[in-house]
Amino acid sequence: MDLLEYQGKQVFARHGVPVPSGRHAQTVDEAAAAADDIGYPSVIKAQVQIGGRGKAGGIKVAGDHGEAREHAQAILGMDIRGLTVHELWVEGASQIASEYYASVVFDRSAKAPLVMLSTKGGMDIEEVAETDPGAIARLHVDPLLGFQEFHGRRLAFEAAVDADVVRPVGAMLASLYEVFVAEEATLVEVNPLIVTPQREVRALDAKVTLDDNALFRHPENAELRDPSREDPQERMAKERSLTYVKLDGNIGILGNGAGLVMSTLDVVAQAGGSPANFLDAGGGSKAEAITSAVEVILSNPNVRAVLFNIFGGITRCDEVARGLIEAFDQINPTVPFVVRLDGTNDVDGRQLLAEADLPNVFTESTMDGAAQKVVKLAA
Amino acid sequence: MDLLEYQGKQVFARHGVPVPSGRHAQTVDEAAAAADDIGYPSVIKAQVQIGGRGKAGGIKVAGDHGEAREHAQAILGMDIRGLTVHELWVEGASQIASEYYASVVFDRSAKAPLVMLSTKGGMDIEEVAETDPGAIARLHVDPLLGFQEFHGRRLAFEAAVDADVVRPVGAMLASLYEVFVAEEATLVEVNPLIVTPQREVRALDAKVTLDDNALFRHPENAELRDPSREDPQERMAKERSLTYVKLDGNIGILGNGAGLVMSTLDVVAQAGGSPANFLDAGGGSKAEAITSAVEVILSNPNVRAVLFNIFGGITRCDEVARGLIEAFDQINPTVPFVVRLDGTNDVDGRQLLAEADLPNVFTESTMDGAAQKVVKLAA
Amino acid sequence: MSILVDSNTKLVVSGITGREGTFHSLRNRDYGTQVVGGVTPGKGGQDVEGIPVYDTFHAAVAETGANTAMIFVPPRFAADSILEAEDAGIDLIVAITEGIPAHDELRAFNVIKKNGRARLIGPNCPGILSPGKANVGIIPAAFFKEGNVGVVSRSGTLTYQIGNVIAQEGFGNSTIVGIGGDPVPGSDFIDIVALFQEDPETELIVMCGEIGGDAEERAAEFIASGVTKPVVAYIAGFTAPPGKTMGHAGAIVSGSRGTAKAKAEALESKGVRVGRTPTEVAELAASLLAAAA
Amino acid sequence: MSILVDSNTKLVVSGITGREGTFHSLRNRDYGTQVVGGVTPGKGGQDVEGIPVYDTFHAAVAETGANTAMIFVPPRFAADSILEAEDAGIDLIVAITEGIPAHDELRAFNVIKKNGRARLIGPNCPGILSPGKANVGIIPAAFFKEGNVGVVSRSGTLTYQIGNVIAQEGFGNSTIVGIGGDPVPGSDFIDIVALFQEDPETELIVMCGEIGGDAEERAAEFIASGVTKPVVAYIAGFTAPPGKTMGHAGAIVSGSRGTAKAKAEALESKGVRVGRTPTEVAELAASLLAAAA
Repeated sequence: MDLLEYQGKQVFARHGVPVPSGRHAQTVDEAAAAADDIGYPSVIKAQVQIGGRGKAGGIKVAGDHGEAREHAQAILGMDIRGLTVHELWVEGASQIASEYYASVVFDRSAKAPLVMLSTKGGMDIEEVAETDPGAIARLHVDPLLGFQEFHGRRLAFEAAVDADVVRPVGAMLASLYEVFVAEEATLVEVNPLIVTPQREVRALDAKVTLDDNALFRHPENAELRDPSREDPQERMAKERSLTYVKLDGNIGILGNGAGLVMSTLDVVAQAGGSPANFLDAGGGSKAEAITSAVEVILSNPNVRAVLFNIFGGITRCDEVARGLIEAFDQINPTVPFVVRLDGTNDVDGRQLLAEADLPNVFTESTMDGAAQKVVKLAA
Repeated sequence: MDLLEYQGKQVFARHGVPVPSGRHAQTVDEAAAAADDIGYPSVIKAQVQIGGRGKAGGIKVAGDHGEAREHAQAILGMDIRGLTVHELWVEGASQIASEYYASVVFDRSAKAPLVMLSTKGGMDIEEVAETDPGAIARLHVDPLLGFQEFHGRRLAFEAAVDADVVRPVGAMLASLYEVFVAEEATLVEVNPLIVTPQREVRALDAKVTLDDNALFRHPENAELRDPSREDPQERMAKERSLTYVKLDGNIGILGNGAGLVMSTLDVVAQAGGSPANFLDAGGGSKAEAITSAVEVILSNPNVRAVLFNIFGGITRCDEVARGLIEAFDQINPTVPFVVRLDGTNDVDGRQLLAEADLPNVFTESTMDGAAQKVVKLAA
Repeated sequence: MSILVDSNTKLVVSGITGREGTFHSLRNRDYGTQVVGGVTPGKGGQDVEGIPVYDTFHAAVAETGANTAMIFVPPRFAADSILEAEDAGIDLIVAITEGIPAHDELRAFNVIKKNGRARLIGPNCPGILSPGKANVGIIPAAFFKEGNVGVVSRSGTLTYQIGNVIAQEGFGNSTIVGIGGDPVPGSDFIDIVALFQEDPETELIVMCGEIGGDAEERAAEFIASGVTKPVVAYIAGFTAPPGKTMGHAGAIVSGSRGTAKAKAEALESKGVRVGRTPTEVAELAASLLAAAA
Repeated sequence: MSILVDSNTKLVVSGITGREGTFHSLRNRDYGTQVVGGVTPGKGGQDVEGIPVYDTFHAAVAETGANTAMIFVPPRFAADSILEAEDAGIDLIVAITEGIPAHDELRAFNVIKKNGRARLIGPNCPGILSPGKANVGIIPAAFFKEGNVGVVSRSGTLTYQIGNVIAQEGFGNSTIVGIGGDPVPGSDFIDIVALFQEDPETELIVMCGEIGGDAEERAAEFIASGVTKPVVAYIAGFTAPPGKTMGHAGAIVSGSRGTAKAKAEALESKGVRVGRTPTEVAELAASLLAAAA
């Protein structure tokens, strides 16, 4: 789960990471009132989880009440790279002497947290990593030992931050690591981490990704929402405990097993089609789960044909067939279905489908054949 | 630093270890008021850090206000194995279905925390360990991993606690381990850990030893006091940052280096004497530290002779001599001193002493000779 | 021969008394695996159709001499169960559970690495099948027979799909290892490919990867550095958009890292044949084996 | 020959810019030890009478090839400094600092053990002296000369006392190792006795113990199990009352454990000669050496 900037800053504050004080706002009135309280100049910031907010006009400094209203008005409802701004964060404008970059990421290769620090703050760090890799100090932390004070010093000296802020920058890295561990994040990033002319160190932005699998231990985080990211199909799938990802195409896909579904998307694309979703019905799916999944797939108005690709292991093909029949009974779909059933109880499953004689349902015996068929039907 | 029961229970409560609710009292009125609030039956418990309080009459159950007053009156001021009771803890009487024993100790051999659990609660655990070692389940915890849930289960099953309390007992062990780590204790012991007839698990006693060296990180613990343990000489030495332990004898001892001082005590004892204290003036002591140490030693009225045993390494014997001369100047002691100066600048030191010609100060060239001399003088 | 599990495997199942745990334990036993016990705290002394249940792994190991553990408990308890198995001296731990918190996996992985006693397969994996010898996990054994193709995969069903086509071509498997789809798998492609390289029965290795991380790229380096047996690979997720988790917690393209294209290219640059579809992988494997025969 | 420190020792001192740090670093250099650098965060680029100062151990090691670290920083920073030295690849870490929190020591010890790269001596120790070769720490070198007696001790001054008597009898030392008086010493008697046993120069070992813990008892077992060189021991603290810390954090009789009597008996039962006074220990050592000569 990606947190919005203001959510991330609230998490930071809980762990002692210094952040500018600010307030959350959802309307122009709220934003202007917040700015009045905080004092001017204030910054009005669009709360969408995507890079380039500033360039897109989603971050503006207000010098007085009128400007605060004006900016809030302009930013609320704005579309930034496909995301609609529903929320604002209003904070006191910070004076900036230096901009750094700091992050803690879950390094899968090293199987350890990786802490990074750079004095090239305020820029796209992937770009820095490519053009000037020496500008990023990196350090893996032994997760059994945790972040030690010397780690902070070492990074600060290696990144060559200003000598007078080695200690507070090291302390901020320690706090960011604490956020990473205590909140079970997979990414904690501050860009820019600023030094003010008064030589105070602050997180001016906050990017936090939490581990969905750990949210049960963090009920306060589980409640956080990002309205700009909420997709009706994905929400519906989530409520039904289905693993669903919405895509741009027009061919609905259902399979069992994440790898097989990904592979199905690929094979459909190779056949010239464009998948509308990823949907893993999971191992051992029962008929109801299949019915429910069909509803989710068809709730996307772009879908013009659906492909079922099932290789039954734990999943029984007859259960899948029953679920599909039930779905037709309930929903009466108008788009064609291509069904490939293989593996456990495949004969029974195909038999059930044949007997049900559902309108516009085509069975295929191979994955490749099924993909070609569904692409034709969606064309 | 050994905490009193009530201090330990307050620490426990901070970390979620279930304890009976209670109140601290220093007078009969306070104790009776506490018992009135808590309700009857209440238990009035002498707060001294020593075993056998119950047998000595320091723990009594009060059925009503009158009894609460009566018991508080009896216990306050009581002498329990040499300690005077200044404080009481009043808590609601617990009903007891089972008594267990639980502890986390700093195991120096294994260099790891050792967690122990036994169903032989309420008894002297050293005795249990000797007579029935199989009755104690033991488990070393890897300090880099910490206490895991399976550790708790394993101990509970191995100790064979009642099946219905395996989970809460395991949880209590986890909380005790948390106390051990978070408060930097070297000992956390609960004896008895009780199970009530309602199958609740509680710490009925609390024995916590904190690491003095870590108190700077725990200012709230550093303020805790045990008035029954406060010795005027030890407090005086502490204020002067001297390492001093009061003993029962009549020969004051000063040396440099803990090992050498311990050895000096032994050699004095072998010579038939009885040391009045351990005092390590430390490495590199300056004259003022020596003067200060002499004051502490002589503030113990039992002292009849004093032995200085200095082997100068970093410590310079001339500085020691100067300190002693200064002490004579300031205090004018009436007891004899035996001084053995060896090592760095020993010639200078002995020369200084000879020139000062202090009354009743005898120099010796060997440790053994010095011990024999001081024993004779104290006799 | 085979790797990891065989007729010497003595399996203890954590979570054996749960619905899924019972089902698959019995299925593994029916296949011929020695299922010597189960662990469910508080149910020690009971049995599951003759399989004795213990309160702790330590008791199970002491009583049965188990050398292999299968973890079937819910995600919240899984890392604890893995660490318990490790502490009890189990050699091979196969964690089926999906949805374990990433930091739990990180801890479990690093403790196992530090102590250097046990090998962990998974979590979020279908387990290990050595056809004709032992099945530890949920791989449907019916599709596979004994043979000389070693399979290692981040995905379950996709493996069955590929394995099935290979079987239809007339070939069988030495061992099929699901290493799982999580960000911190206990064992990586490299670990398993190294075992197949040493296994006399295995003549060809099929590696089934997917988007996310760089395990495939590292495996490509490893293969180039000394794997002499032919390796055929498949990578799923060419069409996966960045930033979206594709079912497996580990299957996510982060920024420009972890794409299927980069993985396929890394493997091909080291001489590994990469099939474009599961069918093509199976055909490639079959033709290489037929040529060698 | 000698153990741990010699002419190949390249020493970096953490806390070199502090009063004590400077004093002893220069003293060690005067003795002949190669003091190649110091570490004080924020003072990188400065020097202490020609000894270059670095911000981190990593920089110091990279620039100087240091293999030995001496820790002289205050207790609050000491464990961090030890771990930094370890992380930087230092082989031998000598921690002089007294008063380090016990849990910090526990962590440092266990990390060093886990990684298996470095050896820690101390904390709360006087350091290591190999007479005529190198002095790392605060042992006053003037009392000691080269020879064949290895000394290992939990106590500083007591060691000088004993060493001095031995020197007066005409014998010198291979190496004198102070392992320190804390509850969790980085190296124990066993570790050092094992090194002396292998050291060709050392012909007799003097072991100087005290109350608290069971390091002496474990050493007795170890000596019985294969130390062929004569060992003479001393134990301080026969008159120490239980429950009182006698100066050293580790010197405390807990309940009935850790008494001097038990330690002396354990050693004597394994054939180790135990002297009753420092003088007696020195005489025992001298007579054994004279007999062997």
